[in-house]
Amino acid sequence: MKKLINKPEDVVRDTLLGMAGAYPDLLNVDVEQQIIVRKDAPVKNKVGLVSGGGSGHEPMHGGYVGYGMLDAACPGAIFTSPVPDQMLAATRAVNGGAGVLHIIKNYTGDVMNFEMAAELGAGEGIEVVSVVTNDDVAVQDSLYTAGRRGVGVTVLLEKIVGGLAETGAPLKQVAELAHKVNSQGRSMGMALTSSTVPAAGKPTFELGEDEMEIGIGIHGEPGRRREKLANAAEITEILTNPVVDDLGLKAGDEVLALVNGMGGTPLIELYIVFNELQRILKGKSISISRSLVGNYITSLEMAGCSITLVRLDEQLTKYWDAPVQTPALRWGR
Amino acid sequence: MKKLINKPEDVVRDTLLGMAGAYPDLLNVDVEQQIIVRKDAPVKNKVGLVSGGGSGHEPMHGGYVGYGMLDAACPGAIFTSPVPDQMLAATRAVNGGAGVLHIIKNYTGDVMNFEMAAELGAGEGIEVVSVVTNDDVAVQDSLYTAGRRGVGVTVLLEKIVGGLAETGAPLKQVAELAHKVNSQGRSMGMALTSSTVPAAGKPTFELGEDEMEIGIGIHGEPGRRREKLANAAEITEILTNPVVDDLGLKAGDEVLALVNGMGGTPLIELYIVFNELQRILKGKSISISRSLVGNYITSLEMAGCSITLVRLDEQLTKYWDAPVQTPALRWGR
Amino acid sequence: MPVTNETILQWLQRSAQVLHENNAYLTELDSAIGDADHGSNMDRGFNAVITKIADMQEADIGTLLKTVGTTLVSTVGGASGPLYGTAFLRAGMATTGKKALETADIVAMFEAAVEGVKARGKAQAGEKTMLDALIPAIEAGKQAQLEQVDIPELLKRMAASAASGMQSTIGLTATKGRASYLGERSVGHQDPGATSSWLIVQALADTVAS
Amino acid sequence: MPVTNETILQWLQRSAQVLHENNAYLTELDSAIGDADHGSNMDRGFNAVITKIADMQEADIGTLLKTVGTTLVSTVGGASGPLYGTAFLRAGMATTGKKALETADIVAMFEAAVEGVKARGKAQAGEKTMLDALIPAIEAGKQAQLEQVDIPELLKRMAASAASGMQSTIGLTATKGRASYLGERSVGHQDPGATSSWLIVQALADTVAS
Ligand SMILES: Nc1ncnc2c1ncn2[C@@H]1O[C@H](COP(=O)(O)OP(=O)(O)O)[C@@H](O)[C@H]1O
Ligand SMILES: Nc1ncnc2c1ncn2[C@@H]1O[C@H](COP(=O)(O)OP(=O)(O)O)[C@@H](O)[C@H]1O
Ligand SMILES: [Mg+2]
Ligand SMILES: [Mg+2]
Ligand SMILES: [Mg+2]
Ligand SMILES: [Mg+2]
Repeated sequence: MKKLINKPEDVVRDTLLGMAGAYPDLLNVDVEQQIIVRKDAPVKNKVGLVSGGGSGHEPMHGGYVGYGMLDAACPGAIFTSPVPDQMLAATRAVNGGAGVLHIIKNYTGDVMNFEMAAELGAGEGIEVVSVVTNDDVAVQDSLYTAGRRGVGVTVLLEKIVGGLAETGAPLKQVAELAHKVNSQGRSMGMALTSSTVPAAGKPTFELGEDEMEIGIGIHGEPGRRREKLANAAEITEILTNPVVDDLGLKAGDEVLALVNGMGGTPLIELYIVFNELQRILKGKSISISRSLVGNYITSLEMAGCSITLVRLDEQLTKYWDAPVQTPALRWGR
Repeated sequence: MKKLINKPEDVVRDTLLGMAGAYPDLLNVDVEQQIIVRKDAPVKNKVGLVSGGGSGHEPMHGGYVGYGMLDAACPGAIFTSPVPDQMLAATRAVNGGAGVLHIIKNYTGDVMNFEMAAELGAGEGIEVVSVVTNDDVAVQDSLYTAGRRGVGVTVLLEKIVGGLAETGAPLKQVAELAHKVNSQGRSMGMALTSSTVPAAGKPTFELGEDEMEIGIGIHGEPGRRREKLANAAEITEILTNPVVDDLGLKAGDEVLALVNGMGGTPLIELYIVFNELQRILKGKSISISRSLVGNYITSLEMAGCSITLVRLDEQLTKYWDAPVQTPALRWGR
Repeated sequence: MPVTNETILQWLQRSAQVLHENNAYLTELDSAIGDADHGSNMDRGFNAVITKIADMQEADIGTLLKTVGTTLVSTVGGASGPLYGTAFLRAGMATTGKKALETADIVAMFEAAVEGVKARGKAQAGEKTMLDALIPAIEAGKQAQLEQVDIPELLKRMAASAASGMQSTIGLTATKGRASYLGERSVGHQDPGATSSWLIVQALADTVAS
Repeated sequence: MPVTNETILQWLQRSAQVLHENNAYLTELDSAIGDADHGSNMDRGFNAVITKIADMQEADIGTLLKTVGTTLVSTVGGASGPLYGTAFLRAGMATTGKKALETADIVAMFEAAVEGVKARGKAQAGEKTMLDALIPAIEAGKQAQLEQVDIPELLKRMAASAASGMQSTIGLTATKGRASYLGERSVGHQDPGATSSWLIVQALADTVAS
């Protein structure tokens, strides 16, 4: 295992200390309670946005804390959902009197831990509403299974919903927009290499020089199927078509497109994938009116990428464009 | 070789097409001439800032084109200096009447090609001044060798000098500030893995599971020496101490610190390195008053990092803080 | 001879030790069909438990087990944190105030724990989870209770059933938890949570036997 | 028999072919002490040259070589682009208007080229660069001229000296170009630019011999 770390058990703590030093003007990092909170929290009469999940997905979620996006993030151990104590501490810290929205990626662990935190928060008289993202079309949605994973849409949702929350909109409306963004977005991902969980010390799976995994999530797990390595054009087709189909995108639709790197893939390759994506969508008369290319929801040092499309309308575009000032996303201020 | 590309010979073209689509509001990308130009170029009476170098270092330099930073970038083939034709075309495109500054990283190829372009530009009556960055303390500076490489300082210089150029300052003053930033900055880098040049198809060097390269540049080349793998704290010491010594940093000095990933190292590890850096500098009573943590000057998918420190004064801080709006760096607008 | 609070303390210590020893093994199982963290999750949690209960020699079993539950909830995270946390919390509620457990208490304690896991995780038998070790264990426990065997024998049978339940997960397709994302590819691998469940039940059987 | 413009065209074509065949080899040499691009740089450049000179059967040698120079400058990049570009530009200037080269012209052409490389790259013999192939070649050429050997023999000797100069780079420590960053670690590796220089000189010798 080759990593720029000290001890595996110190990874999260060292990261939080690093973030605290890197963004003293934006973040309050509570290393003891393992939460990252917006500097000016709680913002009075603003709905507090809390998200969280295992570490190893940086910049998600800690990098999205700040004006116009999240009010707090709770990072768990690597690939491990945080515990209810963190979520409760974060919920308390960002409650400005207008209630708190929990943004949860659909994983059994995340859902259960947030559930317990919400119960505890409600017990303290804090109004908490939860929204669960489940945009990964690689996994079939079913009432009888754990359902789809929450992946790339989560980042875009945090930005868009953060934009609305900043206007002072009530919790109900903020939650509604969150559900809407989730319903309008889909994702699919692939891996060229495995990642290595520090505590495990070796790659989660082995992949041959001419193989790739299609339909991966963000926890370094193998995907839905293993295929022969293909080029960027073919890979982009494999990822884009199920997203377009499942979302029912039609000619004339406008989308926000995220080409996301899994952590170990350099930007140059993501631009190449973005170029293939725009070619494919152009062929379907779908226009990319907003886009994001980079490492936004990662899986440690995994090489690979995911594609997320969100169908845009006036409202979504407006709040996507609204100012944001976080470590990882910033514009308009 | 596992990469999200089509054919090796199409990598730069496909990347440029991707960037053109991703930043239609910021950039004019001329795929034929292989140059990336600020949307509103030439800006009248503003010194035009042109940089360039081999591709494979993304987001450098194309990602730094825009308000408050570069006016144009010329990407060469992977790890290969661009040709004078590109530089000349870029120089023409950004000449708003106040002259053009060429920002050149100190590599024999870059220096010679820019030299030829400057001669051609002068022949057309465009006033061109060049500044060469050479901040890599891994390489000993000597009149009898090719001298030090230009690495991380280049990014910080482009931002700071871009801030001054935006005020309409004359070419002489802009060039002076560029020399000043270069003289106040030093860097050192290391690699955990090699990168693979697409056309070569295999890693440039082999490194054992328990080895690392110290004193690398940004072209995937081996470093000054091979050492036994160490932890983040030790690695950060190895990189920081020569930088501090060579720059002659003293207690009370303020610095801008860049912890830069080489492309394949995830952000979480860079935060850990940043934490070690702040610990080390604190021990020397040097304060980090500005910082940047992320992948800013990369070497394809190489895993590893570099550390750059620039001694700050009021002037440098002011132009570092000035608004910037490029694909990769954005604040204040 | 009933199971005393002292036995329970020993059980928890033995569990912590066994989980620590099997950290790499559990993570390896989780690598195949999950995210390679089950070993470190359980190790971290039971390590915290050991610290927490260090001075609880006088506590009753209910208090002990509830402390284990809240500690696991607060330190494990992931799916296993709330699940094992709820299991121990419910086990603690079923044994409130007791300093010794008879056969019926033991069966009731496990039944409460398993019901807690079912409720928290909304899963049932056959979904390739820890329930596939725990449900056979509790069934074996009830049967043993009917047959009026002694406590060591009852726990031995529960552990044996947990073990074969755990092995049965190899043939199952996961429909809950992270392994469900793999669909058919989850077949052929033993579930990590079923394995840690067996280790914990086995630890009790071994504690009582020795 | 003098070297005609037709011979020069054949030489350029042969050079392009040889550099293409040695693309991977040159890149491998550049991987050891540089950035793994010398093979593709030379291949890209000479491929462009071939296209550019396709219709230049009637051109004089000076025009031909200057076209090669500007094409290399415009398509190669890196260190080798300006260096080889300047070399061919200067060679073209030394042969302006000529349709045939005698022994003295050939020596003068190479001398101009090598002086161009020295001026552009600010390097000299012994720095582990292409000059370590080119300088011995031109020295052998001058010596052969004194000995009044015929052109094929002169070029054969130049190529042989380029080859041994190239081999001598293995023992040298680089002080110019990218390999200089490696310091002592550059020793033991053959310089890629010296190798491509030898290939080009050898291509001329082979063209004239056949
Ligand atoms: N809904 C569920 N009900 C019961 N057990 C479950 C459920 N989901 C997951 N599990 C168990 O949890 C185990 C995984 O735990 P762990 O790896 O610690 O958490 P995570 O899956 O969040 O990484 C699985 O092996 C399975 O036995
Ligand atoms: N200053 C110099 N003078 C002469 N030749 C040089 C000089 N610098 C580099 N070279 C030659 O250029 C070769 C490398 O060319 P290439 O790999 O194409 O460019 P780059 O080094 O920019 O990647 C070296 O092997 C060396 O022979
Ligand atoms: Mg997990
Ligand atoms: Mg090069
Ligand atoms: Mg797991
Ligand atoms: Mg090279």
